[in-house]
Amino acid sequence: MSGPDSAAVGRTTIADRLRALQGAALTLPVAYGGTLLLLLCAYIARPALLSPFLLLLILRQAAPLGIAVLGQSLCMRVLSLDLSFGGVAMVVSYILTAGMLPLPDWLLILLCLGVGVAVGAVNAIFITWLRASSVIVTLAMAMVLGGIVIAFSQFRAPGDAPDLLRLVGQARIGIVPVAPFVWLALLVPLALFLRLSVFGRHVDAIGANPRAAWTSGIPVVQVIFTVHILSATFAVFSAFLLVGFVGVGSIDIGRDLALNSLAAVILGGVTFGAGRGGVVGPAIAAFMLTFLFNLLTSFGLGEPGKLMMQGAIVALAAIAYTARNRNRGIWK
Amino acid sequence: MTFREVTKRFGSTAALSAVSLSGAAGSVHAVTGENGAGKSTLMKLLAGVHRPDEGEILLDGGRIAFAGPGDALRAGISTVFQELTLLPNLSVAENIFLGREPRRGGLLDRRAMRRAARQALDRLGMTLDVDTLCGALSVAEQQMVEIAKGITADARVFIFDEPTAALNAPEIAKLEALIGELKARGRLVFYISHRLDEIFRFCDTVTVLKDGEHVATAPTATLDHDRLVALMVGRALGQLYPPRPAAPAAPLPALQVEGLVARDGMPAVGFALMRGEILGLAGLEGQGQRDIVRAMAGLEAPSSGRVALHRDGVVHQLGHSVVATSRAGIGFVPEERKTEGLYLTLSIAQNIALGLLRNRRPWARARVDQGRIAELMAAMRVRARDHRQAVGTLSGGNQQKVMIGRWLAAGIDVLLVEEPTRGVDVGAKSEIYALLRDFAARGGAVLITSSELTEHLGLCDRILVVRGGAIVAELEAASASEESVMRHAIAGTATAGSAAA
Amino acid sequence: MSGGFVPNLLPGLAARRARTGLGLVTFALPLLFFVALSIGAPEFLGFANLANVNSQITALLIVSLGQLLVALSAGVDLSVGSMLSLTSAILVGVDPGLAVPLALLAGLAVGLANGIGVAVFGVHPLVMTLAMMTFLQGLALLVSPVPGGDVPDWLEAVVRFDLAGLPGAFFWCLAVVAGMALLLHRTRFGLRIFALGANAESAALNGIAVVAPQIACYVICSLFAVLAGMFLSARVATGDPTMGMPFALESVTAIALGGVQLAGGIGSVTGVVFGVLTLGLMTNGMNLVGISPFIRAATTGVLLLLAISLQRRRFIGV
Amino acid sequence: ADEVELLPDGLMTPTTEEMVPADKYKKDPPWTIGMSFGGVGNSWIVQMIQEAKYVAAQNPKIGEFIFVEANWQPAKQVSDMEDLITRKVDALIVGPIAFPLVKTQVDAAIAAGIPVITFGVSDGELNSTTEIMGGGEEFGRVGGEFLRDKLGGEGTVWAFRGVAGVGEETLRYNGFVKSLEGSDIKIGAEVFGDWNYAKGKQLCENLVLSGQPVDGIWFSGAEMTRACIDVFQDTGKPMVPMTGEGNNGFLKVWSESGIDSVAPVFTPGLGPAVVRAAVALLEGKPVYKTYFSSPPPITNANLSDYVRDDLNDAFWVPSTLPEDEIQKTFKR
Ligand SMILES: Nc1ncnc2c1ncn2[C@@H]1O[C@H](COP(=O)(O)OP(=O)(O)OP(=O)(O)O)[C@@H](O)[C@H]1O
Ligand SMILES: Nc1ncnc2c1ncn2[C@@H]1O[C@H](COP(=O)(O)OP(=O)(O)OP(=O)(O)O)[C@@H](O)[C@H]1O
Ligand SMILES: [Mg+2]
Ligand SMILES: [Mg+2]
Repeated sequence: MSGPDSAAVGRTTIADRLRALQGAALTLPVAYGGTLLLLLCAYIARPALLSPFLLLLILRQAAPLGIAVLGQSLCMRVLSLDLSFGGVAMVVSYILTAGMLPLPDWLLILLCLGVGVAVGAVNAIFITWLRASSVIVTLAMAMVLGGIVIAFSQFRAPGDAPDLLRLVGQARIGIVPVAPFVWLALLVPLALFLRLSVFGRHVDAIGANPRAAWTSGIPVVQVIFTVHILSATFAVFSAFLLVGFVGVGSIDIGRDLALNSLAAVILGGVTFGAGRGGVVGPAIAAFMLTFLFNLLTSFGLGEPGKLMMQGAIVALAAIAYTARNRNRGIWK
Repeated sequence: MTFREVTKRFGSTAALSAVSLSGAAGSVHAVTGENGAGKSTLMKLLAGVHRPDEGEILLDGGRIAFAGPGDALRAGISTVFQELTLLPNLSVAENIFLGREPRRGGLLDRRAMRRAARQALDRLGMTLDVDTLCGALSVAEQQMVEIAKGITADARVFIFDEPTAALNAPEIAKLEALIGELKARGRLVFYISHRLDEIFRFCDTVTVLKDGEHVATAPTATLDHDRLVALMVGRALGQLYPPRPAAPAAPLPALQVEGLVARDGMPAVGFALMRGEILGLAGLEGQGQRDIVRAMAGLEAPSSGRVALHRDGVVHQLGHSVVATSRAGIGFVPEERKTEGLYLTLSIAQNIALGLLRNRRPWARARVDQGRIAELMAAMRVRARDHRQAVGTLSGGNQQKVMIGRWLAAGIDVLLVEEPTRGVDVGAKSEIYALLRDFAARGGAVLITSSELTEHLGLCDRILVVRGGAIVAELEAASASEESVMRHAIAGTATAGSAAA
Repeated sequence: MSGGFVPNLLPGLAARRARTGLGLVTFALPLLFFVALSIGAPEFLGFANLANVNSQITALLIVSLGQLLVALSAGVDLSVGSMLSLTSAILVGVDPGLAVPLALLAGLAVGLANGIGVAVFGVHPLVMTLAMMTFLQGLALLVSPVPGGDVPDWLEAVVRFDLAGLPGAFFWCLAVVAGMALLLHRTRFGLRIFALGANAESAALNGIAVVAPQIACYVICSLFAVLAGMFLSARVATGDPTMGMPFALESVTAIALGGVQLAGGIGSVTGVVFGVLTLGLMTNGMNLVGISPFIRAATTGVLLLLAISLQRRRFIGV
Repeated sequence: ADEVELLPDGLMTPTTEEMVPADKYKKDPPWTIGMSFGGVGNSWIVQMIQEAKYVAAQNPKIGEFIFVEANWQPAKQVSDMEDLITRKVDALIVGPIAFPLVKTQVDAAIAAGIPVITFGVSDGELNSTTEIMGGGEEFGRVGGEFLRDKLGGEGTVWAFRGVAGVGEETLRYNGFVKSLEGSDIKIGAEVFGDWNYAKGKQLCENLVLSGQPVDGIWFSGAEMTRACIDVFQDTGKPMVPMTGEGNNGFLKVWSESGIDSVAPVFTPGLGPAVVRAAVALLEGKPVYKTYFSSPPPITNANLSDYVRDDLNDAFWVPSTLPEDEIQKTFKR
């Protein structure tokens, strides 16, 4: 009897290990699988999209979204949201390209960053001190910022982007565009900082239970302040790349940034209120969404078909992901 | 009603292994055991929350399989869960009748609901307004409403999972009477408690679980306190409370409270908390102990008054913010561990590590000594799969240990604890007491509030009795008795004006 | 931050307010607008203008009441705008006899899909409904690519009638408000939505079903969006596949102005009515006072920030 | 009769014999004139509005000129018109998102004795007093015939459309499609670029990247052509014939790159035209029922007459503004 028994033990441990491995794979954010699937689709239907040159260009297109996603994911990790990205992008685009301020380019760029910090701080004041809903505060902020730009510009299209940003937005080293490096240059330090610092632990704590974080003396207000300031600053960087890429100012630049970043963050595995979520998952998701837009455009479905596919794919990806992880809930 | 060989696993932990048990109508059946022994899990099988992996549950000889708590309720099983399940945004009446709201003509009959709720509260001797939202109630009041909810159900089996963890003696007496009534009406009652005296007072039979396994079932009459403890803990337990050290000749103050008016309309209080001592704030439920402690912790801005921390001969006035008090070295352990205390989705290690990181700057490296965490877990005897287990999946008592452990790891001077051993088994209780005593002995100071009078008497050095928000008496714990504390705590009997300075 | 979390002890009235989310500002703000406009714009108090305001806010009110239900269940539905657009497209894009049943059927299907995605599969409501919003917008453009076409006559008649001198929109408002108030405050279903929105886990331990009612919330919300689509299409007398676009965010804004908490379990029909009124008066007021379109967006934003900052909710949150 | 000249230089011609009876809407000045427009968001509309406002401001008989825009929201446009009628404007100008949307309000205004000048030709769908337009099918046809000519009647073209669901956009597209009838040209891809540089650039890049064949591109106007030229240049793809519009930014790129193109003329002078029509009605002067502006397109041959190197990219030709106004707003 002992023979089969011990074999059974051996089998279960291997099976256990397999199950653990499978478990780990299953807990990967949906963006990983989704990206693979899309690449596969492209391989079958539109192999042209998979040439390194084009993949790199898509990566460049994804960079602004990817940077915005960094901010959004930070916000969501402390149970907040930032929907003001569009407004920030408009202001940045206007400051940089309208030529209303006779300042050198580098000063304009600094000014934009200052505006980002200010916007983040104002968002945070409303959200923490006045305890207003972050959805409404940041939406209203987007309205105010966009409105200010409209009031100043009277919808006149502004002029050209600063050369430095055009360079960053459009330049390539060989076939490799520069923009993704800006993305990486922001992503890597942020990921490391969140992983290694006390600040990162505080973010996790607030995400898991803000009330407990508060009663145990974690500086909740400061953390949320920092998060929102970072988020708005990332939005500024995102707008830099957008403006640089487009090359000229545009009134409704970055209009989809807020909602797309939201989708990317959630597809990237950051969940509200679980104190979970990395930085890499959302980044992959940003690439996935951009790739999806390209793929759908290349199918030439027309607007209706494109929108329907886009919606269906995001929904199905999310369902597939959460359905797999269903039995991790409380109800068994 | 019978459990036959039920087994329940959560991932790789077996919360219950092949437990069999039966209870007869018209009896009160106690289930006891250490924290994490599987008591709540066993009851949740019956309440339809979990389904057994193996084995079966029989009710009146028929096998039951509930899809959810609703099914169990409909089958006549009423449960008061260990975790409070009241909805904060529903009124007392609505909470009591949630799931079985009276209707008239298809619409809610709020009048009938309030009337019936009123009656249920009357049976418990409570004078709460049935329209109050439950979010505005204290934990003890919420617990009483839970009991009211459980008792008004028209059920055959009643489950009470640690209903008295937050209750005082008078309320426990009310519950005892009600359970007596249920028994007389031929109902089966399962009763879980870590307060062994209650088991001997209320219950006919007692079942002991240990590590998910059935240890013994016996009539309470055949057991005594020590034998029951031995069954639970698996060893004889020595002294529950650690010995009190001799009072130092010239005690140093740790916290000085002056003219503190915790909330508008409350009297001012003033007292000193000494280094090396454990001080108790005793009194009946809702007399203001909670407000005083929370004002001291900086959670709520007091109307007036000052709290000063003395360290190394220097006096630090404390601002009214939790961030400031915790940075100054004061820790606060709230009574509601689920909502205010713990990060349920984070692991044990992460919860404790957040304590270790208390005073570090945000940009500092968050490296913590994993050995220290393991040490603490061992010292507190946290029963868990490993340090990566999410705190939310621990048993109630083990959660309490993690919460206290987090502060003990944080290198603080003063610990303000609401209900230090809420829901903790006797074995773990003595461990927590020892840890608190040890903390004090090493120069710390501890202030506790507790609904268990014996805890004040056994653990504390000094007891301040609070009534109507004022400190009406200061007693040496060594010489105090339950009677002497109660005399001061109940209005009218104590001579007024004996307030401590 | 001593004010970070308000104590657990709220005496009577304040406690009740804790469930409705109503605050002084909820009422004061529209009232303030009302008074200011009565003084500042001579045409404002005219019957014709008040009737206009009434008609202008009706669609948003209907959508927002649906949104309220979903918000109470701790969700959010961003697809309401596209659902409204789709309704409008269907009304003019298919056989007139089939249009209304088909629109209702679409509402049912969309609500079920949203609800099942959120309640059964556990997808975050923002993602689920955002995806649905995109999908439905595409579908609407497919059904009827450009604005135009005729809304069934009977529907126009049902929307654009006058009774006792009052515009039809008034009765629509009355009906949906009464219906939702009845559902929320006088039925078991309503009470249970408050319960499961506050804490689904606790609600389930109390023995009430949590999945089906949550799905029901999304279904009702979608159906309300269909209703709003029918109203709006009949009001403008034609279909438009992008008609609903602004409604997703506006409805969320309106309920937030009305004190509804997106975290669930807190809100009231009264609050939503006042929230919608606030937004409606803002738009109408700006037209009457003649605020330049170039500073309108900024003005709306500032007013919103002002309104929201006066609410001072109990907890920090979304 | 002394005919009212709405625009000089043959930019505008009546298209019916039918006239509004003189004196029908005659009123004593000062007048309040209200204008409800579907939305703004590109520089053509902005310039058109600016020109309208300029004309209104120059006319001492116009006491107040109220401009409201609906942000492309049908419900808002209906509300806007209701509010204008409630304010008892003396004349109502409406640039509808779509004709059927505003039918009720137009009827209401007419019933209230307010003349309605419609920015568009509704072919009797609306009961407007007078209707004034340019572009439309003619605009699309000019571009289509140019491509048909250049491609020799066969090949694959892409169509860059404007904002989905806007009436004028549909007209242009229909004109384009009609002009291809009977040829072997097929539309390989069709996208909605919202008449916007940034979005046009992204879409064009997507299409180019996915390797779709293309022999020519039709644009529904505005700034999308310039975006596409930039993309072709960036990616080093050989230029194909593209249609444009009378936008200075495009004209500059056109004259520099020397590509083959054509630019249908859609003058921002339509703004002043509708204001002048309103004035004429209120003065009791005779006005035709409909006017249309379809001047000959700009071609490679007469390009140099239009391009203005001293002005910025947001300038549209031909403009009715006096030179000093132009210099003030559009100086580089
Ligand atoms: N949802 C869950 N997921 C994983 N493990 C669980 C879950 N619920 C309970 N457990 C584990 O099952 C064991 C038994 O827990 P249970 O709550 O039944 O203990 P208990 O006897 O009620 O303890 P206490 O006296 O502390 O309340 C514990 O080890 C606990 O960690
Ligand atoms: N999907 C739904 N949509 C709208 N209202 C609903 C829905 N489901 C239930 N309700 C309403 O909620 C209330 C409670 O219904 P439910 O069927 O849950 O009660 P119940 O607990 O089963 O009561 P009983 O046991 O008396 O049948 C009813 O008034 C019903 O009208
Ligand atoms: Mg338990
Ligand atoms: Mg029923």
